[in-house]
Formats: sequence, C-alpha cells, structure tokens
Amino acid sequence: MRQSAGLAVLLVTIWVLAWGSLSWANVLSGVVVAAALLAVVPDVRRASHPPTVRPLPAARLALRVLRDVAVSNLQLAREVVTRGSGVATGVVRVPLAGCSDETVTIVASLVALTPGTMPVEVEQGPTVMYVHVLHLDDPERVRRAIWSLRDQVVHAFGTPEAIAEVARVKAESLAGAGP
Amino acid sequence: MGQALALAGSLLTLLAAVGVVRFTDALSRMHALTKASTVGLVLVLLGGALTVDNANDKTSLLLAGALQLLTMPVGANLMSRATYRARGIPSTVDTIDELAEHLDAARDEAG
Amino acid sequence: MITAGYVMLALAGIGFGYRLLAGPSLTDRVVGLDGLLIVGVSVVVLRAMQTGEGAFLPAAVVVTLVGFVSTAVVARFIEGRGR
Amino acid sequence: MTVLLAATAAGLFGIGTYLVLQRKLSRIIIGIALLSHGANVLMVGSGRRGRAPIVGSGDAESLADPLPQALALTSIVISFGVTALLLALAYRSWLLTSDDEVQDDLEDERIAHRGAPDDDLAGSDELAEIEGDPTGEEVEP
Amino acid sequence: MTALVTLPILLPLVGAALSILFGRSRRVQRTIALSTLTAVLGMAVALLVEVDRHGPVSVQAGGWPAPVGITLIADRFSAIMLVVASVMLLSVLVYAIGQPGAERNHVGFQSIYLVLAAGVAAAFLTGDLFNLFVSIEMMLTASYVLITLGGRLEQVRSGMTYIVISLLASVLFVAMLAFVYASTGTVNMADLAGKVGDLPPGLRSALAVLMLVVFGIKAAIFPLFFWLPDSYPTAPSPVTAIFAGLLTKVGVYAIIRTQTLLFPADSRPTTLLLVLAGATMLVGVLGAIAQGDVKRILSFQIVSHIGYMIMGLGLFTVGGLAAAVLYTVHHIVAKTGLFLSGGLIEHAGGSSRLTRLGGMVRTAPVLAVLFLVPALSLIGLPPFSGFVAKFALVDAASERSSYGVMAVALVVSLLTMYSLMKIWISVFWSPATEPAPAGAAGRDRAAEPLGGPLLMVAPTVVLAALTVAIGLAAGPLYDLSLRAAADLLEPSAYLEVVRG
Amino acid sequence: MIVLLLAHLVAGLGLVAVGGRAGRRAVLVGALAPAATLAWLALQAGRVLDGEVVSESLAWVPELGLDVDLRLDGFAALFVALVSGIGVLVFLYAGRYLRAGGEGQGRLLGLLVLFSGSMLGLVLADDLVVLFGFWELTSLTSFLLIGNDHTSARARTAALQALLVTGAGGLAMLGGFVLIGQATGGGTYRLSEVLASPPGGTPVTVGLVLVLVGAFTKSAQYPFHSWLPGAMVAPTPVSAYLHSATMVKAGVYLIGRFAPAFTGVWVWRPLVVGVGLVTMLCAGLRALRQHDLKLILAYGTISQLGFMVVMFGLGTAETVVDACELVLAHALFKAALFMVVGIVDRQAGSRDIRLLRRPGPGWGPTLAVLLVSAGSMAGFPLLFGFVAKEDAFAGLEPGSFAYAGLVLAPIVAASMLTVAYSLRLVWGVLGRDGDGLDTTAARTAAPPATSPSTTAPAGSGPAPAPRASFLAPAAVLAGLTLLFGAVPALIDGVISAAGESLTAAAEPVHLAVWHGWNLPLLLSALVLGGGAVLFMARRAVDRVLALGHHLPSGGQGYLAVLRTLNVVADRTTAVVQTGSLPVYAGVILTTAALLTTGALVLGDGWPGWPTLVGSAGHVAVCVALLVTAGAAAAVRRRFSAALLLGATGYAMAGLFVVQGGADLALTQVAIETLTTVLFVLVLRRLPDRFERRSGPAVRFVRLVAALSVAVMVFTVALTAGGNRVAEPVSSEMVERSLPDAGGRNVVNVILVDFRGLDTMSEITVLAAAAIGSVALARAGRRPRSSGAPERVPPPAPEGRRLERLVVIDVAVRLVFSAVIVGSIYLLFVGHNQPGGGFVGGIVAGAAVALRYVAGGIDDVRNLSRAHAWTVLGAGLLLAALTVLAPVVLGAAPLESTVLETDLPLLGHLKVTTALPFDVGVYLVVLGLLLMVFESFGDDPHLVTTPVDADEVEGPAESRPEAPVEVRAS
Ligand code: NA
Ligand code: NA
Repeated sequence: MRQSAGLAVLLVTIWVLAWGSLSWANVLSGVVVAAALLAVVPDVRRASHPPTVRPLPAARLALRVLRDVAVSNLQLAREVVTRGSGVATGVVRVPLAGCSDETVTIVASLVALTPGTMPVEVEQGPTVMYVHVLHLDDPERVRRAIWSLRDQVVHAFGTPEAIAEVARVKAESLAGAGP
Repeated sequence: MGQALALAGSLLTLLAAVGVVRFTDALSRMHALTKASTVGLVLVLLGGALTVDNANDKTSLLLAGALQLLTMPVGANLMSRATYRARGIPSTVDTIDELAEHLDAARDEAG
Repeated sequence: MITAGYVMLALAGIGFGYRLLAGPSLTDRVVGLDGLLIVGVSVVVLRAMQTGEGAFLPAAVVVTLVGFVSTAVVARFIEGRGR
Repeated sequence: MTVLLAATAAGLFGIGTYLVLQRKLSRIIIGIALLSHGANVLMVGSGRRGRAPIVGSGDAESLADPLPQALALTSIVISFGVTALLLALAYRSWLLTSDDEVQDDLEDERIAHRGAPDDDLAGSDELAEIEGDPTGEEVEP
Repeated sequence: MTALVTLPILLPLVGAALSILFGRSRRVQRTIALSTLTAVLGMAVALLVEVDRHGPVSVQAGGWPAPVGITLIADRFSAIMLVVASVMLLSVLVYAIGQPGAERNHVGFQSIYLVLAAGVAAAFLTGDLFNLFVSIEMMLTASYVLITLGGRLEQVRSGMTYIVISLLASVLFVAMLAFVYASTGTVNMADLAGKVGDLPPGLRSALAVLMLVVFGIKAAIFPLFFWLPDSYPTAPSPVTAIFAGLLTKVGVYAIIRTQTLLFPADSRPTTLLLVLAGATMLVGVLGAIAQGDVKRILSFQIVSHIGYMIMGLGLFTVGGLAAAVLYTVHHIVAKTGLFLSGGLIEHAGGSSRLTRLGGMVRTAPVLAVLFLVPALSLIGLPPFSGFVAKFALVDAASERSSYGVMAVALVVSLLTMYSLMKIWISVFWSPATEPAPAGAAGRDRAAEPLGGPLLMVAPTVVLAALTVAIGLAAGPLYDLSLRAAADLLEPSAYLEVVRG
Repeated sequence: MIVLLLAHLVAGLGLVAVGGRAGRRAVLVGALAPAATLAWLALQAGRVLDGEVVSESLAWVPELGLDVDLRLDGFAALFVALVSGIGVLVFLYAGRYLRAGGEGQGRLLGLLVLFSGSMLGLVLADDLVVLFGFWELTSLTSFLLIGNDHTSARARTAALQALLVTGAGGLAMLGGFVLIGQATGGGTYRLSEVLASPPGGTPVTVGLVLVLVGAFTKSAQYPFHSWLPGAMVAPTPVSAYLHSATMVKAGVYLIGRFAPAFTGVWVWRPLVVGVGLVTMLCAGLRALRQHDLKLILAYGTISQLGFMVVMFGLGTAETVVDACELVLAHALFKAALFMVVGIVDRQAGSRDIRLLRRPGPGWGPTLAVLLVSAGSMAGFPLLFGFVAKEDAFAGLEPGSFAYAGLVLAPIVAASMLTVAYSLRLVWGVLGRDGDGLDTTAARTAAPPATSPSTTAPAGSGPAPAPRASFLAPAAVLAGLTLLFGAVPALIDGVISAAGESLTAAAEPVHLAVWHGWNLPLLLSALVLGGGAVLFMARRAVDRVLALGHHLPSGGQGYLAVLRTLNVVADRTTAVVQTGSLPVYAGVILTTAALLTTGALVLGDGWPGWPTLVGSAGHVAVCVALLVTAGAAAAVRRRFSAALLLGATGYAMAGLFVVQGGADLALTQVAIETLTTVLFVLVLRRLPDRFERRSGPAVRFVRLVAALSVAVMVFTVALTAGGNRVAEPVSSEMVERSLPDAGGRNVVNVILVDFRGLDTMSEITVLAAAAIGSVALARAGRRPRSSGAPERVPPPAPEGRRLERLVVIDVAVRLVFSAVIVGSIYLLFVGHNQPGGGFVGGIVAGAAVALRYVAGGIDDVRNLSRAHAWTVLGAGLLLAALTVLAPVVLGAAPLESTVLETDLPLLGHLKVTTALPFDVGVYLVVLGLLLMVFESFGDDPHLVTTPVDADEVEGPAESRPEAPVEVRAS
C-alpha cells in the first residue's frame, strides 16, 4: 500500500510535468490516471521498494558525480586527441556487498558515467560487478574507487540495514580479510 | 546561459563522435559515447529548457533529460555486457580479465 | 552560437554516421545509431531554441525513450552474433 | 516537390526494388520498408512544407499542408501492421524450415520441367483405335 | 439512407470486435458473424433497390462536406457489387462453418472474415481515393491472415508471394495517391473528376496507367497476375472460394470505377486495356490447361475471366460496360460456386489432384451436378448466367468492331471448356491413376449421402441455383447493368450527389 | 412450344435423378415427351402444310435482342417430326436394348430426353443466339451420352473429341451470328428477319464462313468429321438417334436455312459444295474399309451428310427441296440400320463383320428390315432412298445452274461408293465375310467396340433371334421407307411445305417413282451397277485404299491440334508462371515503371525544373536517408541490415521534421523503433548472414528494374508536383479545425475526425495483422493438456530462459509506469498538440517492450489480468461504436460534438466525442504490440524444434477455448 502510494505520487508528478502546468484539473486527472494504471496493471505495484532519499548524502553524491563526469569528459578529450595512446584495458571484479538491486543499479549507472570504467556484468547473490577499465594499472585502485562510490550511494539511498552491512564489510576489508 | 549550455552539450557530443570514430575497439567506443553524449545531450536539453518560453515545452525537455540520465548508462551497461560476451566481437582486454576467469570457472563447473 | 552548435552537431553526425556504416561490429553500429539519435534530438532542441516552435519536442522526448528500447533489445539478443 | 525530394524518393524506390527482387524474406521486407519510405517521401512532398500544422502556432500560410501528413501517417501505420505480419511469416518459415528463403512454387516448377502433360486426355491410343482406321496389314494375313 | 450506406461497413467491424472479445466461444462467434452478414445482405439489397429507383446515395463521414470529409457513396454499380458480395460472404461463411478442420475453429477466423467483409464493402462504397486504399488494405490484411491460417509450409511459401506482391501494389498505390494529391490537391473522387481533366495529357495518362497497374495487380490482369495461381490454391477451400469470388473483383471494380469516373474520354487507355484483356484471357486459360490440380485449374481460370471483365471496360461503350458488370456478377457467383464444389471434391476424395481423384460421378453424383452447373455456366452454356454475360460481351465487341478481342474471347471460351472438362473427365469419369495420399480424409459415403456435410453442400447448391437464376433472369439484370453502365459513362448524378 | 421444351427438361432431369430406380418404366417416361411433341405436331400439321407459321415468343434479354422466339414452319416441322418421331421409336428400342437396372441407365435415358428437347429447341429457334444455345446443349448432351460409360477410356476420349470439335464449331458459329446480327440494320438476331433481308459486307462474309465452320463440325464434314466415328462407342440407341438421325443433321439444317439467302455471297457455294463433295467421297471410301458395322454406318452417315450439305448448300429452289427428301430418307433408313446393327450386336455379341456368322432361324424379319433400309441407302428402286436420290440427280442436271455438271459427277461417283458399302453392310450382317476372312487376325486385332454386355458370346453357334418388340421400332422405320418409296406422293405436302418455308422460289413438288426415261434414271442404274462392281472387287479396292492409310486423317489433325495446344499451354505457363517471387515482383514493378513512364513521355506536360532543394536540413536528411538505405541493401548480415533500416527510418523522421510534420515525425520514430525491435526478435532466430550472392547477370537485371522504377518515380513526381491545378482541399481543413472540430492539431483532427474513417479502417488493419501474427507464430503448437487457461508457462530448464539482469530490471521498473503515464498524456494531448492515440499506443508498446527486455515474455504476460485479445477487441469495439453511434442516432458516421463546460475547481473543460475514438486507437495499437510480443517473444527453448503443422488439430469445439492458441508444454 505504501509502495502504491509512493508510486502514485511519482506518476502524478510526471503527469503534471507532462502537461506543464499545475492545476486542479491536471492533478485530479493525474490521480485518476495513476489509480487506473495501478488497477489495470497491478504488476507495477510490486515494482520497487519505496525510495529512501537522504538529502545530505544525496547532495554529496551528486557533487561527486558532477566532478567525476567532468573529469571523465576531460579525460576522454585527452584520449580522443592522443588517440587512446597508452590504452591498457582490463576487466576487474568488484564485489559489492550490501547493495540492493536498486543501489547496485545506481552504482552501475554511475560507473558507466565515470572516467574510464564501464560495467560489463552485474551478478546478484553475492553482488559482484565486473568493470571494463580503459587504463588498468592497478585493479585495487579501481575497486577502491567503486567501493567508495558504493558507500556514498548506499548512504544516500540505502536502507539502514544496508548501511550497516556496508560498514561491516568495510571494517572487514580494513581488517585485511578482504571481501 | 541556455545557449551556452546547449553549445557545451553539442561540443561534448562532437567529442563523443570523434572518440567513436577514432577508438580502435567496440568497448572503447562504447565508453566514448556513453560518457560524452549522455552529458552532452542532457546539457542541450537543459539549455533548451532554460531557453524556450512554453512551460509545457520546458517540462518536456526536463523529462527528456531525466529519462536520458536514467536510461543511457543502463543501456550502455547492457550493450557492453553483450559486446563482451558476443562471439563475433573481439574484446581486446590487454591486461587482466577477471570476468573471463570467472566464466571459465563456471563453465568448468557445469561441464 | 546556435549556428556553432549546428556545425558541431553536423560534424558529430558525420562521425557517428561513419561508425554506423563502417561498423565493423554490431556494437559499433548501435553506438553510431545511438549517437545519431542524440545528434537528432539535439538539433531539434536547438531548432526549438532558435524558432520557438515546440511542436517537435515531444518527438525528442520519445526518441530518448525509444532509443533506449532498441538498444536494450539489440543488446539482449545479439549474443552469439556480433556483426 | 523539390528535385531533391523527388530524387530521394526515386533513390529509395530504386534501392527498395533492388532488395525486393531477392530471395531472403528478411531482405524483401527491408526492400518493402524502403519502398514505403519512398512512397511516404512522395506523399509528404506532395504538400507544402512549413511549420507544424498546429492552429495558432503561426499564420495559416506558414503551416505545412496537414493532409498529406495525415495520409502518410495512416500509410506508415498500415505498413507497420503488415510488416509485423510479414515478420510473423518469416518466423513461421523459420519454424518450419529454419530459414526465411522464399521458395519457388513447386507445382509451377513441375509443369515447367515435365516433358509432356501428365494425363493424355486426348487419348491418342484410344482415338486411333476407335476411329476405325485398320492398317493395311490387318486385311491380308 | 445514411444507415444503408454506412452499416454494411460498420456492422462487420463491430461484429469483428465482438468476435475478438468473445474468443472463448465459437458458437457466439458464429452467431455474430452469421447475423452480421445476414443483416448486411438485407441492407445491400435495400440499398440496391433504393439506388436503382432514386439514383446514387451518399453520406459524408463525420458530417463534413465533400472534399474535407470522406464520401461514402452507392450508385447502381457499387450496390450491385455489394449485393453479390454479401451473398457470397454469407454462403461461404456457412460453408466454412460446415467444413471440418482446424482452420474454421481458429479463434481469429470469424473476426478476420468479418474484417474482410468490411473491407470489401468499404471498397465498393467509398467515394474517396485514399479511403479506397485503406479499405483495400483492410481487405488485403484480412486476406493475408486467411490465406496463411493454418501455417502449413506451402501456405507460408505462397503467403510470401501473395503478401509481398500485394504490398508492392500498396506501395505503388501510395505513390500514385501522392502524385494525385501533388497535382490536384484532393483525393475525393468526385472532386478529382473535375480536376484531373485540367492536368496536362501526359500526366493524366500516366496517372491512368499507374492506377490501372495498381488495381490490375489486385485484379490479376496480365502481366501482373502471377501471384494468384500460386497462392490461392493453398488456402483452405472456403478461403479460396471467397478470394476467388471477391478479391480480384474488388480490383476490377476499382479499375472500372477509376477509369470511368476520373478520366475524361480522351485519356482512357482503350487499346492498352483491350490488349491486356486479350492477353489475360489467353495466358490465363493456357495456364489452366497446363495444370493438374482442381484448385489450380480454377485459379488460372479466374485470371482468364478477369480478361473478359477488362474487355468489357476497354470497349468503353454502355454495352461493353453493362456486359462487364453482368459478367462480373456472373463470374463471382459461378466461380465461388465452383471453388465450393472443388472444396467438396477435395473433402470427398481426399485430394485436389486430378490423378488422385476419379469415378466420382458414381461415388458422389450430387457433387457431379454441383460441379457441372457452375462449370457450364463458366463455359457460357445456356441457360446459365455465363451465357448471357459472354454473349453480351461479344455482342458489344462486335458492335464496336473490336474483332480481335472478340475472337480471343470466343477461343478462350472453348479453351475454358477444355480445361473444365479436363476436371470433369479426370475427377468424375475416369478412375484415379494414383492412390490418394496416405491418411487422406476419405469420407464416409453412407454418412454423407450428399457428398459432404449439409452445411457445405447447401451453400454450394444455393450458388448453383443462383447461377441458373441469373441466367434465367438475365433480362432484368442486364437492364440493370445497362443502367449501371450508363451511370458509369455519364456520372453526372454521382457527381451531383457528392458535390451537393 | 415452350411447354414442350419444359416438359423435356423436367422429364430429362427427373430421369437423370431417379431414372435408375424406375426400371423399364423409365423408358416409357422418356418416350412421353417426344410422343407429346409428335401429337402436338399432328395438331399443327394442317396449318403448317398450308404454309402458315406457328410462333411463340418469350422475352429473355430483350435489350440484347435475345428472346426465346420459337417458330414452326414447314422446314422446322420436318425436323420436329424426325426428332420426336424417331425419338419415340428410339426410346422403345432402348427399352429392349438396355439391360434393366444397369449402371447409369437412368442417366442415359434422362440425357436422351434432354437431348431431344435441345434438338427440338434448335430446330424451332427463330433467334440465332437461342439457336446457338440449343446447339451447344445438343453438343453437351451428346458429350455426356457418349461418355456415359465413364469407365471406358475410349468413351471418355470420344466424348471429349466430340465436345471439343462441335463446341469449337459452335463458338465459331456464335461469332458468325454476332457478325451477321450486328450487320443487320437494327442489330437483330431474329433468324427469320435476317434471312428475309440478308445483310452484306466483309463482316458478314467472315461471319458466314464461321457459321459454316459450325455447321461442318456438327454435321461431321471433312476435316472435322472424325469425332463421329469415335462417337460410335456410345450405346446404339444413342448412335441411332443423335449420330445419324438428328443431331448431326443440325449443321445441314442450318445450311438449309441460310443457303437460299446467302448463295449470292461469293464464298458460300465454293466452300459448301467443295466441303460437301470431299466429305461424300472420302467418307464413302473410308466406309469401304470398315469391319465394325457401326463404323460402316458412321462413315456412311458422314458421306450422306456431305450429300445433303451439297444439296442444301447449292441453295437453288430445286436442290433444297431435294435435300429435304434426302434428310427424311436418310433419317428413316439410317436409324433403322443402326437399330438392326444394335440387335445383331446384342444377340450375336459382336459387330465385327469378320466375326459374325450366318444368322440362324427366326432372323428373317430382322434381315428384311436390314435389306429394305440398306436398299434405300443404296438407292434401290421402290424404296424411298431411290426417290430422293433420283430427285437430287434431277436437281443437279447440267444446266440447272452454273457448273452443275461439275457437282453431279462426284456425287454419282460417291453414290456408287454408297452402294458398295451398303452391300458390305448387308454382307457382313449375313455373316458372309465371317467365313471368308481370317478371323484370327480379327480376333487378335483390337477388340471392336462392343457394348458392355451381350446376350451371347461371339462364335458360339448361331445367335438367338431378337424378340419382336426389339425389332418393332426398326420395322416401323423400314415400313415407312417402303411406304414412301412406293407411294411418294403421300409426303408431297410435307416436302413442299419444307421447301417453301426455305425459299419463296420453291414450287410445290410432286414426288413420283417413275419420271420416265431420263438422265437421273440412267445415273441411278449406273450407280447401282458401279457400286456392285466395286463391292465385287472389294479385295482389290481394299488394297488400293490401304495405300491411303498414311494420309493424314481428321483424327490425327484433332490430335495434333490438341497436343499442340497442350504443349503451347505448358510452354507458355512455364515461361510466364515461373513460381518465383523475385521474377514476379520484377515483372510487376518493371511493368508499372515502363507503362507509366511511357504514358508520361508520350503525352506532354513537363513543367520545367522546380526548386532544387528545400533547405540545408533537407540535404542532410536526404543524404542520410539514401546512404543508410544503400547500406541496408549492401550489408550481408541480417542484424546490421535491420539496424541500418532503423537508421533509415530515423532519417525519415528527420525528413518529416524538416517538412513540418510533427505528428508524423513522432509516429515515425516510435514505429521505427518498434519495427527494429520486431526485426531483432525474428532475426535472432535466423542465420547470421544472407547467403548466396547472385551472379552478375541476375544483379544486372535487378539493377535495370530498380533503375526503371526510380526513373518512373522521379519523372512522375516532378511532373505531378509541378502541375498543381487547384488549391489543396486542406486549406479548408486548417480553417475549420479549431472552430468546428475543436482541435488545434490539424493532423490529429484529420485523423480522428475529418478522415476518421481512414483511421477506423487502419486500426482494423492493425487488429487483423495482430491476429494474423499470433495465428502464424503459434499455429501448430501442441494443444494444452488441460482445458484451463494458463498464464504462466511451465518453468524452463535452468540456464535456457532469458537471464534476469538486475540493472535492467530495476531501470525498467522505474521507467515502465512513467512511460505508460506519458503515453496516456500523448493520447489526451493529441487533439491540440502532437500526439494522439497512435503515438500513445506505440509509446505504451515501447514500455511493454522494455518489460520484455527485462523479463521476457513472462513479464509481458504477467503485466495485467487484461488479456491482449481483450485489449485489442475492446479498442476496436470502442472505435467502431464511436463511428456507429451517430448513425444509430440518425447522423453521419463519426459525426462528433464538442462538449464544453465550466466546472468548479477544474475550470474550463473541452472534450470532443472524437476522444473515445482515439482511446480505441490507443487500445488497438497497444493490443497489437502485446500480441506481437506474444507471437515472437516466446523464449527460444519453447520453439526450437520445428513443428509439423499438419499433425496438430485446433482445440476441439467442446472444450473451453482460450483465445490464444495453445503453447508448447
Ligand atoms: Na566479445
Ligand atoms: Na483422375
């Protein structure tokens, strides 16, 4: 029920955005449309967990992504000019414990946008991401970068349990047990 | 402001195009396209949203930008995965390939 | 400024078009096609900025959506063939 | 209709024709799609170009002719439906033969390559007999 | 009046939709289809009576006046075609329901059949060139589905030919519409009738020829007919029968309608039409002679007889057109009847190959009669429908001193007889020379004294009786055809009713 | 008269239907109709003999001059008498000849009655076309009678030959009639009017030749004769009736009718007389070599028909009267002879003169009949045949017309042949030859045409004599021969009336046995003597005649024609009907291109070169279009081709943008994407590459075809575009869109309102295509085991189902409902902004495609409880009802109303009734896409094994049926 309500709010928002003006007519019709959709296509109700958004971590994540994207494009510009000289591609395995479906998706998307990396496989249970890297000098460095991204994403969107899990994994890895 | 954003976006798209032309293997070209043109297009859409008068048009462009941000990386992810796995495309992995090891292991297990 | 944008996009279009035609792999063609769609959408937006005519913007929104659909479908079903 | 549009339509028709004359249904379908594109180029080219025909977005003179657009739209959608059906046919062909080759009509081939009609309805043997034309040898032992 | 012109299109559409929704019950689907087509038949008859008494009836869809909205219009010619088509649709539906086998049980059969009915009716009733395109597409798409229903290998093969060729015609149709709109700015036929005359002669005749080709592919005239004999025979019998009766005739209708209504007398491709008519008759019947399969022989004859209809048009006289109209009516009835009896033959003998059939005059005497009557009609023997129609054609040709095509018509008549007698002798007289294929559905003679299920035989009997009736009542029918032909050549009433 | 014809029809059809069960009574029923005719004729006799005409008319197709005009005059009466009189006798004879209850006898008798009616109609018809009709009916009944014993290959062959030859002649004759009829001033087909004022001119000359061809075929004249000997396979009553007494005289009848009016036409006499004489002589010679009694008679008939053709054809007042006598005489003796031969055949078991033995005791009456009739045939004095032949010789006496001598000489010669074969016949029946000739040779030779069953086998002692009732009909005929031979004046009136009805110049005749010592008498004596000599020297004659064996015969001619026809048909068909789609497509497209370009070039109307390009954008998209299209054609891999085609489609959208088509571009983009998706779904099954590159010649042909089509499109497009003759009708649409139809987006208003009917048909197309796709893709799947509809297929083996990918799963879930909402927005906004039902539906379909990408077909199926078929049907129903509703209310279909209202809180609302229509469109498009995924989207493991469609039946009627065909278990 809560999921439905959350989804309905999202749908009404999109509806109103689509019409481009906030009016009673648009909101009410949006509610009708959303309700009808949820009734006719019940499948969407079990679509996803209700999104938890923590504003502060989310903002931090956004900043980081903006920076990454900028770097990414600059790096690309350099490579385009130098014609990818010194390219040393590789595929790195990155275990991502503590990620739900949703967060791993966000992580994967961000990895795709950040410099030199592209996820080529995401496996669940346990969650592992394989990342294609344009300049692979040190796999560990890549892993660490992605883990830090994962941490930020989980802090911004994850459940408390996920945050705890991430913290636990981090502690273990610091303890040298490795993921 | 809008026009500047649009110009920057166009520039990034051009950058992506150059990368797509010049890079030597499919996965690398995938990198180029995803990085530059996602952002490029979003910039153009933002620029448009800032410039056009009609409210409806503005929201349309914003929606399009959101959609693009959401879908482009996912699409790239899917495409890279397929490319890596496709028999017909040589994926030049110069250094280590931990996925290949993993897949081989899984294959051995199955066989 | 818009004209400069047009020029860049035209050049980009040529680049993506080349990749679409030249391939050699299916991924390359998909990359080229996606790039061309991005160019197309950008041109439409630039044109809307220039003329104020918003009639073609829905088409741009739809392209961003359906471009993903075709990429996704191709990606899911090209295993076993790469060209 | 500008020269460019006419030439584009002609080009699409030419390429489409070339493809339609092939043996793989998937190529033929592509050919038909190109032919349809060509026809739609002609269709939209048959009316005035201009701003999108939305009343109020400009004076009537500056609007593109909406009718050919509507007609082209209808024809596009119809082509889509029929293409889906053709693809179903190719799919069916794959189910049955593992290919989408357009095969020649067997009966036509049979007729083209047989020496003589299957059935002697004219009945040459019977006819000689019943016409009552005994040979000379029969008369004298 | 509005209802009479519109309901023959709309009722089958509503019926088709209901039929899709009631996919779980064949019984309900059949009730829907039968009642819809019966109603359409009733309305078609009423429409013909109305139109014959008071002249053309037209309706503007949406209430928008002529060039803006689509015109639906019935004159004598279209009303005649509609009546005949309705009779065929109803008879063949009953036949299809009576036929054992998987196809008729397919969930989509009834709805697609109704779509076909709607398409045919719309093609006859529309007064708008683009709407004609859409109507024909509706009919054709339904036919694509029907011809491949069952999905057997040979159906797939022939379906490819059929669909691809039809699509080429459709593409050319759209191109032609574009040319028409580019030069005249309209697609309303009555509107075009006034404007085409202003075009330069070269363009005018190019459009006339292109239209002829576009509709000629559907009508299966030489050299555009090849697809027909390869594709029709593979479909289930009732489907082949309704195709044979109606589909090519829609093409013929469109040719006659456009060539008479749109183009002024001096840009009519008379010689071209007569040459094509002669070639169509001849090549078609030679093809029929070469075949060794009942359905294929009958299919080639369709081609051949389309030539007669085109010949009547090509004369461009009232007599010629009246003969063409009468011939078309006759041909629809006789040919559908022949295909229905061909289906019964296949049902009773387990095959449609001549070599596998034999001696059926003894084993299935009822079928012998049911074959012979439409066959004799097709040959043109009195007192059946074909006799008067063929004579009217020959008479009209002679009147116009078109002796060449007249001679061809007579010779082809003889060859038609030969090809039909080939069936008669092989199937009904001589013993089979090849065993029937293993597992062929040999029928139980005791259980089916009529030679087939009652619901299959009854419509065949009706059509056979109809061809006799048309022959006997040829006088009034020919008078009606004359009036229809006069309307076609002098369409002032048609134009007036559209222009208001 | 019409009543009589109908009586024949009813009796005939009745006998065909149930005659087999009526036994001997069937014969009597059959005799009824001709007997009634005879009675009727007797009632009319007085008037007709007085020269009056009895006529009757029934309008049939008056506008074509096609009426059932019947007319009984003297000439017709003669034939009516023959047809019905001999008809009655033949039926009585048949009662004894046929075995009761034999297979097909009811049919045979019924057909005989039908024939009798047709023949009656033929001689009574006063309308040329109706005459033709009856003519063809006699051919048809003859065909069915000859082939009645359908198990015999010879019967079938002979029947076909008879039908084709006489049918061909009949059609030629129809052509002739039409030519002649059109040449008459009023275009009349009334026989009496045509003959009263015969038209002239070349068409009439040609027409006459055609009519004569018809007459020659029917009357078995050379070179069309050979069907008649073949027809002898028919049972003897049929031969006696059709093939000697009546039907074969139809041609003679026609020549008799036409001759007086048309002898003036230059072609008439040489043709008729020439053919008649050749026939007389040749057939007479052939008769001398026959061993089968029926064949002797058949060739005799041909020869005698030649005689009649000559006599009628000469067309003088005298010869036509003589010919009438010949007709009567021939009918009497030839029918009787056939009956006798039939008796011999039945009783002795053979008709071969080499096998027949001397008849035993009790055969006396039969032999008497034989002798009388054969004597009449030979022209023996005191028999009617003598009278007729005498008169004929008299009519041909030198000086009676130009070149009379030239005609007379061959006739005399041919008459000698007649005498000789008459003797041969008598000799054969008497069994004299049976002793002299080598019977073993005959036995080993092909068995002669015997009737299927005989009362006694050949050669087992003397044959039993026939019963009196068997012989009686023949005896009646022989009696008449004797009677008229002795007292010819009895039929003065009949012959005079016949002659006078043919030509006004004919005078009343007085028949007599003795005309004094004159040339005819001398000739008769000469003929009898010469004939006897020929018969005596038959061995020598036979040896001479055998030399002619290798000369081409009519039968060979027929065979050659038929074979040639078959070969031509085969060759033509092989060339035209290659069975190859590429060839068909090439021919059709090239034809379209060449004819159209040709028509354009032959006329004029080149408007000069228009603007080169519209805008820079145009150049870009057009280049993109052509390049991608070319690449799609050039690549050799299916997937690449599909992608490049997609690119072409997007370029099309670009073109629509630069042309100003917003909705068009929107639709194109959406449709193109889905097309690509469908392509991929199907192509993933197919081989990677297009194989087999064709040879250069093939590619050259393709190139030429492509070029011709391109040239056509280019030239016609420019000519059409440059010749706009009127303001487009769309300007009015733009004006009325907002005020009258309540929509700003003119394209959408056109689609759902102005031209909503197009759209209605179009979504119907989509619905049909959807059903078709499902039917094709799912045909032949094995039926579900249980009746209950299952939504979820059983789980597939691990690793073979579409793998779930977490990233796409999540993304799709997020996007899906948003896109659906967007699609609904597009649906509603359509009337004023780009959008509408189509685009909305397609975008919704794209959302479905996303679900498919994420979870395969299961995800699509699990989307909603609403089934794809329901969506499709509901959409179609909604749209159709929107179109229909106004009609029910008495307005035009789809007539819409704009509803405007101000509501509190919501403000101003404006809805048009076109909206439900657009919703219907949306639903149909969505339904189509759902069904298409259902069709192609099956997980591969479910369909990897090709299924044989034939082995699977559809779900049985009784079981509850699910709308979608079953899927594999
Ligand atoms: Na690879
Ligand atoms: Na046979």
